[in-house]
Amino acid sequence: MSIWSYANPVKFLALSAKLQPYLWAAAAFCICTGLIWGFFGTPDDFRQGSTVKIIYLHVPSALMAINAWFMMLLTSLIWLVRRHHVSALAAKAAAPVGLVMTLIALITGAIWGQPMWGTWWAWDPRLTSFLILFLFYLGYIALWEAVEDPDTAADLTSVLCLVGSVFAVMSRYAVQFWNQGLHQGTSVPMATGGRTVSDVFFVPLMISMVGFGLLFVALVLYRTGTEIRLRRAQALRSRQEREL
Amino acid sequence: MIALLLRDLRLAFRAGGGFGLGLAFFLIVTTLVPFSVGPTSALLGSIAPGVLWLGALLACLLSLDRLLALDYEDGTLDLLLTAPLPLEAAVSVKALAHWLTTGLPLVLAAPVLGVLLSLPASGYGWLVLSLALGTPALSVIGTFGAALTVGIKRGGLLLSLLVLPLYVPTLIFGAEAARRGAMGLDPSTPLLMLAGITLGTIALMPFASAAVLRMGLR
Amino acid sequence: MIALLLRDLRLAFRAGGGFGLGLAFFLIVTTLVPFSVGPTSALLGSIAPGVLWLGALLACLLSLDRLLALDYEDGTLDLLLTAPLPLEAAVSVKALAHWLTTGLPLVLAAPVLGVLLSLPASGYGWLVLSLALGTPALSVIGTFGAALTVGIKRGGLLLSLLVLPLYVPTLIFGAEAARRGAMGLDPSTPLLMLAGITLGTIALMPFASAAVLRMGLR
Amino acid sequence: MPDLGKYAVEVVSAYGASLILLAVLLGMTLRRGRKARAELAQVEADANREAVKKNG
Amino acid sequence: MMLSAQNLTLARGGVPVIAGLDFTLAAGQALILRGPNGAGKTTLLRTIAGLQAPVSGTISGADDAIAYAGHADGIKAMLSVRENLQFWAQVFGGGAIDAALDAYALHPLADRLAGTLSAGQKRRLGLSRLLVTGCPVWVLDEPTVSLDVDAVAMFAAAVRAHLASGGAALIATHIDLSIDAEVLDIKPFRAKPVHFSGASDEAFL
Amino acid sequence: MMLSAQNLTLARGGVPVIAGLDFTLAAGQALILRGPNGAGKTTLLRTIAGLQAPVSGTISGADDAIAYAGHADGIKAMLSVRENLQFWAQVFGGGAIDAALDAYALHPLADRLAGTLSAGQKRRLGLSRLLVTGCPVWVLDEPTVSLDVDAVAMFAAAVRAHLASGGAALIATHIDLSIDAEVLDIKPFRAKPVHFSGASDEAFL
Ligand code: HEM
Ligand SMILES: Nc1ncnc2c1ncn2[C@@H]1O[C@H](COP(=O)(O)OP(=O)(O)OP(=O)(O)O)[C@@H](O)[C@H]1O
Ligand SMILES: Nc1ncnc2c1ncn2[C@@H]1O[C@H](COP(=O)(O)OP(=O)(O)OP(=O)(O)O)[C@@H](O)[C@H]1O
Ligand SMILES: [Mg+2]
Ligand SMILES: [Mg+2]
Repeated sequence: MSIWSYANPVKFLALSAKLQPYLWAAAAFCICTGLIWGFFGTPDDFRQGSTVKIIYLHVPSALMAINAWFMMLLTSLIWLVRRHHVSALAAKAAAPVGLVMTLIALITGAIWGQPMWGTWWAWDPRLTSFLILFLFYLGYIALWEAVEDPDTAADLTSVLCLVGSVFAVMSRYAVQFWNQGLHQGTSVPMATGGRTVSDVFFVPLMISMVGFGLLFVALVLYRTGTEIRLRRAQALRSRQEREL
Repeated sequence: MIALLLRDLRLAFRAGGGFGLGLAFFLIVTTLVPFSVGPTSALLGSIAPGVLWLGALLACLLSLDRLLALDYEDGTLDLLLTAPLPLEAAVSVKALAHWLTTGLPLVLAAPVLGVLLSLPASGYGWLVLSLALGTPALSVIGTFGAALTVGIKRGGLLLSLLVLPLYVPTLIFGAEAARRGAMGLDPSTPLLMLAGITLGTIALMPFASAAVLRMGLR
Repeated sequence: MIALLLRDLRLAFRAGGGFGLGLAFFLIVTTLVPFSVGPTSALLGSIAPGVLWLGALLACLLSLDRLLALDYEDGTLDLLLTAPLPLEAAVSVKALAHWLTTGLPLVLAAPVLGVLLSLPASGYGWLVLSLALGTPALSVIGTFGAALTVGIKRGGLLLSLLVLPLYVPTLIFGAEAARRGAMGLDPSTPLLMLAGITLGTIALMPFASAAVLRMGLR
Repeated sequence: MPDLGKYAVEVVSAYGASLILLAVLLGMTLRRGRKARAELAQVEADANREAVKKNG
Repeated sequence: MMLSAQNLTLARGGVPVIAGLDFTLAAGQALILRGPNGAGKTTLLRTIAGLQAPVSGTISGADDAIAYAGHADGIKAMLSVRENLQFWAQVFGGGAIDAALDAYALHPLADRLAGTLSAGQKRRLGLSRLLVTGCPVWVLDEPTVSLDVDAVAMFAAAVRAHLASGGAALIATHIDLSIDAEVLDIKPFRAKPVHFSGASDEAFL
Repeated sequence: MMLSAQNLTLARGGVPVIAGLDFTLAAGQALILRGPNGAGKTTLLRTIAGLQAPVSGTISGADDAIAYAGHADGIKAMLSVRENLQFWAQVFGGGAIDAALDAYALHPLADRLAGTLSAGQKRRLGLSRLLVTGCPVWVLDEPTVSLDVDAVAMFAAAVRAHLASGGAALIATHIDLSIDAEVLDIKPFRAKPVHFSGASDEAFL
């Protein structure tokens, strides 16, 4: 049986109903463990003090914000090529989740920035590209809302997602160029990447990251189911009216 | 009257109704400013009150063309004119609905955007206060502009042109109040002027708008 | 093809066609900036290239909603779609007409407005060059946005919301080039990037616009 | 409660804001989901009633 | 007598189109306006509805008594059929909308968004608005455009009921409505060109 | 045979409206579409014109041979009648527009701005566009809306001439056009509900 058979709404609903309890439980477990361990069970950083605890929210949400966009890109492509409705609806369902993740990353980052850099916000390349990502999410959701015909909306938002991704990459380079060009150096501790955090922080961080990932999957499955039901209800209703 | 207000609000909240778009536009313009003038936070902080006021004004301006033009296009305005309803009241209600769906969210969002532009800490309260006092005037004046251009296809840009000069006094006093607040000076004089402008326009503009609308639909 | 271009230009020049409105908007926004940020000429001079770029971008943006929506409303777009004319070409021609009636006048007017904002003398040439290189990209990207929102009633604000993030790279490189020029630094890298963006978008975006248009009119 | 030192406000508000946002997202998701289920059940019941009326 | 007009001269776009038109409309009476394209029917109806002023002449009995329906229907695409009607009922101070929904067989469509109706269904909604206004005089510009035969019959029935209950109607149309009504052909009232006599400011016309 | 459709299923707003429709249209033939409001006439014509894709079924012979005229006329208010026609003539690679102006008696209006025409005059301009396209198949959605009797006769004459010269026409209308044509009633082709069987990706429908 090919994986595409799950593009059928009924099969999809059945499978996702089976998976969801485990997903929700696992997500809740990981997030609680990660955050509680992180919040109560890790020492303060010698330089950053207790603010280092923010990392357990900041990094997972930032990661999921980007991954949500990748997932939308993928499902948009699938919709454009194979026209499976579930795929388009999954993209629709993921967007608000991505938006909230972006917002969490931005807010925790901003709160962290105040004690560390002495400012809520700096026009650092990574921060700036996140802001742009936030804008893309907003536009994408607004377009879904604005187009009345559901298939047309799926088409248009998919193309927006593709074109938007290209421009997001371009913006990323533009922003890097722009800020280096000004030699405006807020040195960002996160810019180095890789394992800059020591093991004490690393394990709970990993757990929290896995938790956010599971939460994302569970949310998207649930929300896709909702979208499918709404779509079906709408179709049935127009049906009935036309029968009369 | 209430029916009209409720309908306008309901339409704004429905899909495609445009609620939140003004806000999003405000957000985007504000984020574009650093891209164009550069990221230096001292520079940004010094222009922040002005930029935020200008952004709010533009967001308001751009949502004006939905204010009456949609009703004109589908014939609602003709029908409202022949309905037993004073046009002055109808116009005021439309301005109120516009402020509730556009101006008010801008006022609430302004402090958040102040962070992006490194607005000095002392400026937030005054910024919000000046916007809260000034945006109603923007909606009322904007309604007048919308009434002026109502018969014109896609008159959006023309509308902006007509309204912008009328916005100048509001902008000057509003931005001045916010700027003085941010610099720690006393902003009460411009705030008073601003309040005066708002009260005056709320009292008088609806009559002008209604008159213009009657002429325009001829 | 030529017929379409000529018709668009003719319509733009007719009364109510919108030629010059973009320019006037540019003018007004630029003149409002000193009102909102205060008249200090050092401050103004340092933000002048950015403000001019931002103003040009906004003027461009605001004229976008006339680009396809008028043709949609009166049914011309449906008829064009059924005409023996490749849609990609039609879309490119429309973008060209938009640039000729909006972008080009902005490029020509920018130096004059530079004077109002005390732009440093060395900046004029680079400002004009960067605008001349960058505004075609704005028109082409804008056409894509207009095609995305074409079926939506008064989608003007939504259009802005969708297009503004797409304008970010163009704005960054354009404003950076103008700013470096004004400060006497070497603006050739951002100018090259800008040219690259313009060429790339001109080559590729018409296909996206045409595809989106076909989907949207369904 | 661990001692958060001088950054207590920051850390707690970061956790608070994030958890609130997550809760809001979760709440909206669940509400919309319930509404969708109810609506679909309603519509399908109607559809069945119609079908019965017509056929039987 | 519900509505009367004396010696009307009307202009459109600055050019007179109708001159010297009189008519009266009594309670219970319908008057069908006929005339070729461009004769000035729309101009006349808009004037009567108070949307433009006549160049000269008087109209009496019109204030607030008129429900006008023009080429556009004043329907909001994003409101449902019911919400649309309810809004107009509230604006005109009327109450129930069920009778109006019944008269045009709109009950099955009542919860559809008005934007998803077909051309004829939209028109039916537009016409049902007349029933919730409670206005005695209906002024209608080509009301049956895009209606199928059944819907035209519904419309005729609605007009007949309105007349029977003491209302009046002024209807411009090109087709036959099978309503018992007088016909007013406005072709003979076409305005003659005025020559540039230099006597008054009206010489442009 | 100029145009044929096999087993068409069409959807509007994601819901099927027509299923299992076949028809053929030969040179010199006109086909009148009939059906109550909301039956799917507009949907069918837009599909044939290529503005939307059928859910299933095939249409053959349509590419670039079709001149479509829908509810909107594609008229620019700020261009004169002549300029409007000329533009469409150029787009379709055609030449002279005089014949088209003649056919709908538009010569006296030729230099008026199209925005100042009355509803029926605009429609005449919209219909005259068909004559400059040179396309063999006309697909028309309620073409006679707001036309007076004379203009309807002009339209009928134009259609007859088009058929005589080997063209074909597919016309949706609610009124009688006095054109010699077959009638296709689309009411019997109303789509039946598909059940939520889970058999395919189309299970919403
Ligand atoms: C609003 C402001 C901020 C935003 C939008 C932001 C965004 C991001 C993003 C996108 C990542 C990358 C996640 C990944 O790819 O793994 C990240 C990681 C990180 N951020 Fe932030 N950040 C912000 C502020 C801060 C601040 C103020 C700090 C601390 C002083 C900080 C510390 C970190 C750390 C330590 C990482 C993990 C880096 C790594 O291990 O790769 N961030 N942030
Ligand atoms: N906006 C306008 N500006 C100038 N002249 C106009 C305008 N609209 C209509 N006219 C002209 O005024 C005259 C009367 O137009 P009107 O619309 O009243 O005609 P009508 O009888 O309603 O025709 P139809 O049956 O075609 O709807 C026509 O000659 C028309 O060309
Ligand atoms: N935008 C839309 N979204 C959803 N459903 C629609 C939309 N437009 C029309 N419909 C529905 O699709 C069906 C077919 O509509 P269509 O416009 O093709 O009918 P029609 O035969 O042209 O009717 P009319 O004679 O009233 O013009 C109708 O039931 C209508 O309610
Ligand atoms: Mg008329
Ligand atoms: Mg139709």
